[in-house]
Amino acid sequence: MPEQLFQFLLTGITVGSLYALVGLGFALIYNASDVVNFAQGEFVMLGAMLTIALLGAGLPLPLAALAATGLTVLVGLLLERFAIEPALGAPVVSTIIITIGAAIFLRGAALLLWGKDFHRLPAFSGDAPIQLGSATLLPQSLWVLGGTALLVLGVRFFFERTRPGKALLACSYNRTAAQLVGINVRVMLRLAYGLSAGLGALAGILIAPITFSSYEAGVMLGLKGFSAAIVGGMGNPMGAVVGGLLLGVLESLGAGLISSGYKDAIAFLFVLMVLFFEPTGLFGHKVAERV
Amino acid sequence: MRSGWWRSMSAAALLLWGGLQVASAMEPIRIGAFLTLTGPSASLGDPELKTLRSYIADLNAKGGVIGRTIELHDCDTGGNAQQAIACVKRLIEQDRVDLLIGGSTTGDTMAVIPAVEQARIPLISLAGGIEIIDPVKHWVFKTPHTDRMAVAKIYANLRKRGLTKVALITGDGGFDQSGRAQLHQLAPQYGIAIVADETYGNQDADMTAQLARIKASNAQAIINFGFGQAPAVVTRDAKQLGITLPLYQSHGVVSQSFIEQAGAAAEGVRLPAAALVVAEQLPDANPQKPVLLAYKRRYESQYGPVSTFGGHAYDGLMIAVAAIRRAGDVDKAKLRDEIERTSGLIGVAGVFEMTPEDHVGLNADAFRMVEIHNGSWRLLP
Amino acid sequence: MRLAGFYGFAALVVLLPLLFPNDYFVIVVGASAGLHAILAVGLNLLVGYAGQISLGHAAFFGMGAYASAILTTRFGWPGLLALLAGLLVAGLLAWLLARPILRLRGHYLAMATLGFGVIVHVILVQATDWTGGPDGLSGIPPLNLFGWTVEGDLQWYGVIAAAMLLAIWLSLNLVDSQIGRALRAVHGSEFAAQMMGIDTARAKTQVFVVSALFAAFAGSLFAHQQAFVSPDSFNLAVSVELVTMVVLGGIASTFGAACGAIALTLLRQGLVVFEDYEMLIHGALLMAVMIFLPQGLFVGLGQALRTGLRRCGLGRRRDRHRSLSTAGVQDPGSPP
Amino acid sequence: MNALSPSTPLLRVEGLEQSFGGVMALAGVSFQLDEGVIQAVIGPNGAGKTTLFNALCGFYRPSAGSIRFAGQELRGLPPYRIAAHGIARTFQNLQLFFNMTVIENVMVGCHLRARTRWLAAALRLPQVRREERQLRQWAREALTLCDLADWAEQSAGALPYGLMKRVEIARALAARPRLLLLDEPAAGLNDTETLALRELIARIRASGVTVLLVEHHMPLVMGVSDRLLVLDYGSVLAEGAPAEIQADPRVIAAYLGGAVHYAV
Repeated sequence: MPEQLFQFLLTGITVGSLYALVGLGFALIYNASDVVNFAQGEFVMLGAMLTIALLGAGLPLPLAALAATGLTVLVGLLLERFAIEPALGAPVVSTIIITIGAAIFLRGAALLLWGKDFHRLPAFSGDAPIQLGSATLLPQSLWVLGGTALLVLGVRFFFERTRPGKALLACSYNRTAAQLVGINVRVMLRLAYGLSAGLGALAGILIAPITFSSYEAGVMLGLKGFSAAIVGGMGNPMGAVVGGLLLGVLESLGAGLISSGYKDAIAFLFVLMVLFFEPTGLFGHKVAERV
Repeated sequence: MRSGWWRSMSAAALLLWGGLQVASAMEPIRIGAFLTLTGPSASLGDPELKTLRSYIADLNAKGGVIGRTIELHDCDTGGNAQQAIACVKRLIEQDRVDLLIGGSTTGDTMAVIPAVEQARIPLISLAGGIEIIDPVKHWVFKTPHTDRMAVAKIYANLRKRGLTKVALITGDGGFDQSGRAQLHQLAPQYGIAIVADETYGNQDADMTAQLARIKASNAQAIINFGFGQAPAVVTRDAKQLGITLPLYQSHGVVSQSFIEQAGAAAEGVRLPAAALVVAEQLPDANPQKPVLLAYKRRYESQYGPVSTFGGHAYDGLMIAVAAIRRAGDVDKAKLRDEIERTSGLIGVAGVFEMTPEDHVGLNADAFRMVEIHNGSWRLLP
Repeated sequence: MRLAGFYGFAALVVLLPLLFPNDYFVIVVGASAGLHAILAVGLNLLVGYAGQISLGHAAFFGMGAYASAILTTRFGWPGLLALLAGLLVAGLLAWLLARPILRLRGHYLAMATLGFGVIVHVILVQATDWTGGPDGLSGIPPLNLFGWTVEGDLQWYGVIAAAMLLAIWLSLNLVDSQIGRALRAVHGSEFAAQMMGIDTARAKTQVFVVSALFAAFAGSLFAHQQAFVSPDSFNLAVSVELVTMVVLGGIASTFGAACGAIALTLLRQGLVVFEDYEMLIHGALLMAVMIFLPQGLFVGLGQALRTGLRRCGLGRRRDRHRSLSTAGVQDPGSPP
Repeated sequence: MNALSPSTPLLRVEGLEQSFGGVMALAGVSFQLDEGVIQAVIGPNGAGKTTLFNALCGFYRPSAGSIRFAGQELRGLPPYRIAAHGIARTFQNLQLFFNMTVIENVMVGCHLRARTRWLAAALRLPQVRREERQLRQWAREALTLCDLADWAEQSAGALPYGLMKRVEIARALAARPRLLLLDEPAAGLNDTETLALRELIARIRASGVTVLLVEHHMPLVMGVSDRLLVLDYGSVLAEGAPAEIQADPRVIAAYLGGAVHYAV
């Protein structure tokens, strides 16, 4: 049992990193606009599918990945410019429906471009499993873990050490105040969409060799990423990372120790329990409304 | 991409034109097909529709059937049972079809059966579940082998190798779960003990937790019943965990894309498959061989690699056409009776011998046990 | 007078099948749209009026459907009794769940309701012995209403149309009463609502239960109409679609919700002819409506129409109030 | 409502304490309020005035002390129960229901007198119709008292700011409270509006409602109040008639060392 437990944990952390990366993108956009971008999963799908397509067109992997990320960022910016910006000031639910529409649109576009089949990106460094005691790990999992760590550090650095990052953070705490001290909220919005599209794309590229990809691959990842961001506390990027890891480990343990059929129910039961006791997530800032 | 647009526009125009047509003796024969053209089971509906289109065009070019052209009306269910019911109602009430082909999945088929029985129209399903024809429903037939036959084939192969303890791992879809039910039902009959029974979500990215449990059990072989990308994930993760037990897949993965996705891990995987994938390896004396090769050549010259799902649609269309020829018109009751009298029809799946008690007419021999070897299918003796 | 719009709509609903008795789009798609309208109108009480989002409403829809399916097929209960049992189960669960869940706000509430919906869906898939698993349950007997057996699509159109009109009538009445004002007060300002003596937690619980009852009611009808149920009809996508209907039509408007439901149902059916382009167009249309009519189709178009009429010198009776409003905050209905 | 002997105050607050994460926002506030008076709570920003209101209304749960209103203990009750005891209030940051018309806002104010239940409302039984008419009538009366009758059918969100504040008062009055709490009613009003407000407050008192108000606008405070309560750092600094307070050196010190002159 203990050696199995180790395997469950390893699996959970790998899967959790995927959720964390997607959740990070949710948190970024939420910070800048209070909007949950339901097209976040589609950014992930685009990153993966574009890389696969460009690789198929003969580009070497690093170049294909770079180009795919760039293209996805462009999609994110276009989405912000032509769908989010015109609706500034609309009720939040309307904006959410816009992002749902965008998600369906992007899925439809991917369907036309790449058909309905599942596509696979070859693993970056082969498929030979690595033995860790009694447990095993795919080399690609190391890429995912390392990539997640790097991206998380990068996001942290961005928020703590750079002017745009600090400005974005300021927006999340108090948009009006941020505006008053001269932060251009519109530019911040673009920055957030571009950044989270890029993050999504990179996540997609890292995980495509593990999960396979298809035009619908973003749906499930988007859902799990949203859960990760919520458990961590919406708007707290590091919270989203912790939330993602927790969720991944819990799913893996749930599947391994309790019942694989009910593992999604177990994961969401956990989310519900967290919310019942911490109504704004584990690390969300508690807002007190003034009367 | 453009051809898709033109196709839909011309289909729309055709529909309009069809609607304006006045009833006449020379009305076309209308066949309604409801298939999973989108969604997770899109890989089923896609070759099915292509096959129907190709062969109906061919039949019409040769002057049609009983002197009338065939008109195909298709509808995408997206693998959603509710949409399947809506499709069938549209095909029956708006398009006024004479016969229904479809239900790419067992779920879609089961959902529409009440509507079909009520409308009293023959239905030829392309889905695997045995519950479609067991118990027999008056108006419902099907062309693929049942999942029960697939299970029987797998168990027989296990017994041949002297393996009696198996671990199951199945998805949460309809195909997976009805396969799982058959696996449980038939196990005692073949003296097989199920020592582990895991499930996963069909969209899951990782199955190592379930496989780790299986690894810790005393199973001698693993059976994975599922389709989509999940079986490829299972195959890969089993390899990752260093599991060396024989791995059996179901007929749900008989497509080149499974081999591509699972990569090297697919080597040695065994599964029951229709003869189509190993057509060239059949002995020349096999009466099925020319039918298989003809279908395969035709499909591959038009669309690319063949899949067994398209073959089910071919069988369904051929059964229907033969029944229409015998009936001499498209009276629904007469048509139904003639379909039930199908006998000796050599199709892609096997030789069909239907009876009032058997609305599929195939036996387990129609399945061949194949093994993946060097990235392609090898017929096992 | 108060219900003039309602009577007009009812007349249309009755007239359509008389004009097109065999039209698939009117009879079959219309019935489906009607069911969606019941769901949307109920959900709108919660989302539109009380301002509490739910991304798990398909769960209550499913509970009604499965209660009818299981009780009629496995236990031979009469349809109406099963329907009542479905209402009871869904209502009870909503009541139990409401307090802890409705303490949450905004996206956290969205997540919690979504999670609840996923859990119910997983149970529908996994509890095979009861629910038939992913393949669902078939052979649900036709609904028998006091000796009359509902059969055929035209009769179902009638039953569902009547049920939808009832739902709309109930909703209009509720909204236009102290109950409805209290709900809108909860949405407008929970602090102020409490200070007016409204027990907001209780009001939210009640509206959650009522909207669950609407959904379960629709579910029971759905099960009998389709004679078949499977978990697919009650998954997350359905929950999201229901919210989309409410918002698309016009939040906090009973007719808006009904119109959103009908529009989206017709759209989905109409787009089928575009095959592979269906999703692309569906997504683009959703975005376009929300960008150009953020208050929704029904409310937004209504406002545009009124503005247009005023420009033409018509609709003077409303004019007096309208002109005053220009002094204050900008009309929230005008697109930016 | 039990009749009170003349000696019992309508509201008696004793030793009220409220802390937020270690900061004492109210450090043992005690005062009393007699029926029929207008009392103002003043003090520098952060003195705890709004906190006191929120504690009185049950939005906060004071950690110690007692709030006796008409002889009954209110501390620890939720706001809607406190409202039922006869306390109504307005808000410093407008809490109008912008999704409703003016009269609907005020009809919500009548909630405590409404008896309609869900089923009856859904079926629109005759008693519901009667009650609708009755509520509308009551709401109109409150609107008339506040000079808002012409704006009844307006969307609340479309009103000028000054009127919005007035609608809040009308809404609070519609509850027929014994005690009305006004939180900075003059903030953001121009001179004409402030004058009208002063008159309105007087009218409210004349109708038999006791008024407790938090206000920064000193001319208004001095002109309308019978008594003043001065808070500083969460404690009562002084209490008394306006003239006494004006002369109190501690108060003058708290308000920046004597440089204050109130035109009374």
